[in-house]
Amino acid sequence: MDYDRFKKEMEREGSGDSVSVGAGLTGELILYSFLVTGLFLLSRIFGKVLLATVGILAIGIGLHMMPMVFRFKRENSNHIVLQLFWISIFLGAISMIIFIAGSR
Amino acid sequence: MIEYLFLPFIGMILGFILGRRISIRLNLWFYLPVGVIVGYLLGPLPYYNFPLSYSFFFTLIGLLLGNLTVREKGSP
Amino acid sequence: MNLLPLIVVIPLLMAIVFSYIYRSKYIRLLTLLMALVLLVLPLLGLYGPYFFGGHGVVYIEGMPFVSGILYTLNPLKETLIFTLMLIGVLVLIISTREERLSGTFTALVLMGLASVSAVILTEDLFNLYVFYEIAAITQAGLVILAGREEAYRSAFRYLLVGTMAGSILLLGVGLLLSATGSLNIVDMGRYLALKPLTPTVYGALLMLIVGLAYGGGLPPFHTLKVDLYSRTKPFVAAILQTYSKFILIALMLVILKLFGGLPIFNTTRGVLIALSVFAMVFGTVMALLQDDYRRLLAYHTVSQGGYVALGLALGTPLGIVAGIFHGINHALYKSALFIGAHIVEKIKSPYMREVGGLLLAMPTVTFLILCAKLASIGIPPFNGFQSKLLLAEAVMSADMPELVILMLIVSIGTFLYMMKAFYLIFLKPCSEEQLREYREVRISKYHIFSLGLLVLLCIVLGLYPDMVLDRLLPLGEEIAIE
Amino acid sequence: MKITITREIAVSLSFLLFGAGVFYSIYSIEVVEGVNALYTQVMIVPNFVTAVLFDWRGFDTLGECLILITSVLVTGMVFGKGLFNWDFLREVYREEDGKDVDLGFTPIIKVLAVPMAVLLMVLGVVVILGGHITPGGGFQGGALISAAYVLAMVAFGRGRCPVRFTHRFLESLESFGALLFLILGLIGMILSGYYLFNIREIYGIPLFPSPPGIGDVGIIPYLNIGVGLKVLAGLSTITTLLVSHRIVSKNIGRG
Repeated sequence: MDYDRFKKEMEREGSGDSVSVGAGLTGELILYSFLVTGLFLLSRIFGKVLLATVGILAIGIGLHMMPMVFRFKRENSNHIVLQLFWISIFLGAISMIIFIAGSR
Repeated sequence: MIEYLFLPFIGMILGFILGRRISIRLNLWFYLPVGVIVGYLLGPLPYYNFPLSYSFFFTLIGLLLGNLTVREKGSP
Repeated sequence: MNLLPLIVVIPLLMAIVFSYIYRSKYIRLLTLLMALVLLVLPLLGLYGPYFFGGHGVVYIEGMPFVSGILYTLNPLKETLIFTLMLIGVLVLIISTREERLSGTFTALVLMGLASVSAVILTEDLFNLYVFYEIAAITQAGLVILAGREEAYRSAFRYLLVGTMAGSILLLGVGLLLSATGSLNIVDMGRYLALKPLTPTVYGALLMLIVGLAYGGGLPPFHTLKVDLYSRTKPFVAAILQTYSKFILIALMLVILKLFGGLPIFNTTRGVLIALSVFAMVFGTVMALLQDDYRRLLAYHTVSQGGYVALGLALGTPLGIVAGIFHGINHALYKSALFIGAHIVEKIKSPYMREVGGLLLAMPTVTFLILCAKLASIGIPPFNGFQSKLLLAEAVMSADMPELVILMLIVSIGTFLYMMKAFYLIFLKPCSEEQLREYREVRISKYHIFSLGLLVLLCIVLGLYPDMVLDRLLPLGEEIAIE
Repeated sequence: MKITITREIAVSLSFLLFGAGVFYSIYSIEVVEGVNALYTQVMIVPNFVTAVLFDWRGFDTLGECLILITSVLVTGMVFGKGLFNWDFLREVYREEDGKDVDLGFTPIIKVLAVPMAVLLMVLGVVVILGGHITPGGGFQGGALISAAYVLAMVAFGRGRCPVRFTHRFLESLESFGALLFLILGLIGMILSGYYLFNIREIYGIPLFPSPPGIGDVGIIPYLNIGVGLKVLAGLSTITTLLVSHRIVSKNIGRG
């Protein structure tokens, strides 16, 4: 993904000087490396080929969807609807993990 | 005797505090009979061995006392 | 006589008195006096258990049960309470320089200090819940005090979600009570380890994790916390973030004590580590995108909370010690940064683009804030370095090198946005008249004193970390999971 | 903010999962008696609930009261008490204090409201005082008294309300109730070394004289009174704040 496109996106958000663009790019890279290391960790611990394949797919999708950081910022906004949405997703996910792991 | 009357006495004090804050003059000849009737219907509410809830009655007397003697007047 | 309950009771008592006399002329003086009293409080207790109401241990069918409420004091809790009280004192001292200070502010801060110290001290789950609720309401109240529409909104939102999360936590406490027949954490942990696990216990674990995420500001509740920190006055945010860090530590320790030895703990650990890593990364990425200095610091708080939770979630002795140590360090340097932000906001504005060249106007404050920033990034002579190093060691020895890589990346991000903020606020060139405008604003000695004291503590802890670590290590061994 | 259908499906799925989890864990409760065996065997006062609330776990009850106190404090703050910045409220409350609106209640309501309020108050006091023997106690009794206040307020409006609990009076009651609780705990600490120790007697004089056969009540009735005053004051304060403009005007420095 090229710098110019990123800069254009940042300018649309209203902060297009070099300091902000650098910070935004760093954020993008951090998100991306978080994805990569997280998948490394998961596939190493669970040791499944399938998981690794899905992980590579996810990385590919992530690369395709770049820049992720604006989407990410929108999801993290302080709008009550989004907050409640993520809280309910959190509740569902965590109950699934704990009860499925508990039933084994 | 003090064992049985201590609780109604505290009730009187609390009733006095509350009665001071009622700004209209309460009619003694209405509330005393009503107090007796309600006390009888309540039965022996906190303590037993008496057909009437005398704690209720005493608290009502405290409230009326507070209302009739040192009532707060004027706008809130 | 063991005066342990006075740590909680005296602030509560004074909070009620302060809320009654909130309009008095002498509020500033009384607040200063109260601040002095608070410093003495952590020294009152003796180590060991304290039974409320004289209801001690009873044996029912050969099993020991604590029949009443139990508080314990140990070096770990003492250190935490000392840090808490210190920051409370500094915030109270700074508050006396505010216009329109009323007893309400002091009362709320005291109420929060009392409830958070009760959450730290208690060994009783229901007691913990009660004081957790008080702390949540207090935080919302402190935000409302700022008296702006957006502050009202964020406090209302926080309470709205808090009602849900608090009820879920209460339901979890109830489920655990029904499953174990006791409310004492140690008794419950022992009972759970003896009997096979039922779905009730899983439900309780789930609900405790929800309560933890809300109280400690882990995702997905981090946006609420960020709203709170960024919409109040920055020096109030200093005490708010201390509250939520310490509640995070206390609840983490509770979960470790309750579920540490159980077969489900492996899953729990996975969930907690995932939550803390999310907090680290989300906080950093969002902080990189901010223009408002207060919001930047608020997101930084979230990401550092992730570090604290990560250390504790590992469950190893080193991890627990490192997590708690990082929590203490974080409370210190972050309060310094928030006080610095308060000064910046007072002089010009919290928006980084509108300020610039503050270095020329106030070199001392600039230097102190730079020190706090370096501590928060983790540069060697400061305390942040020590705890991050310990954390990295703990994570390495728990066999998760990927997380160390992630921590490093996050640290680099932290460095970047901290330096960006420093450049924009202090170094960016500014015009001559703007400089004159800065010089007109007087900064009180109290602000500089608190900032200096916190930075000094950061340096001292960075040079002699053993002062704190020696007190934490034995307890880390005790709580840790093999 | 527009929410897509995918998100709605995700939310309903996750709530389904969470609800199933909660239901499953509640359904499979097997209650372990544990320390409850002790609570039901040792007779402190005839009302076991009160014994647990005020004797075994008195400090928790104190905490619950403080939740109410803090909430009232924060509610007061929403209406301008002690804010750092009032300008926002000044704009909201720009217009003058509104007149009472007569909602057209029939005379029956106005005639009945006062006697019912008085009897409710008295009943509330009795419920507070009998908390250690009969079901009830501070929370319930305090709520009854403040219900009487709300009844009078609803029937007559703020201006002509016959029950005049001023804001200052309620603040004093609330502080007094909480301080009573805290200080009784401190006295127990001085006498025995334990906070909130249930003192039965001082130098042979029982602290709360009560008939034989209902155990040593000790400080429990006083704690009940403290809680009752506090709950009464707290709920009434919230009512007062909600119906009255004047408090806001006073708080933001215009009254």
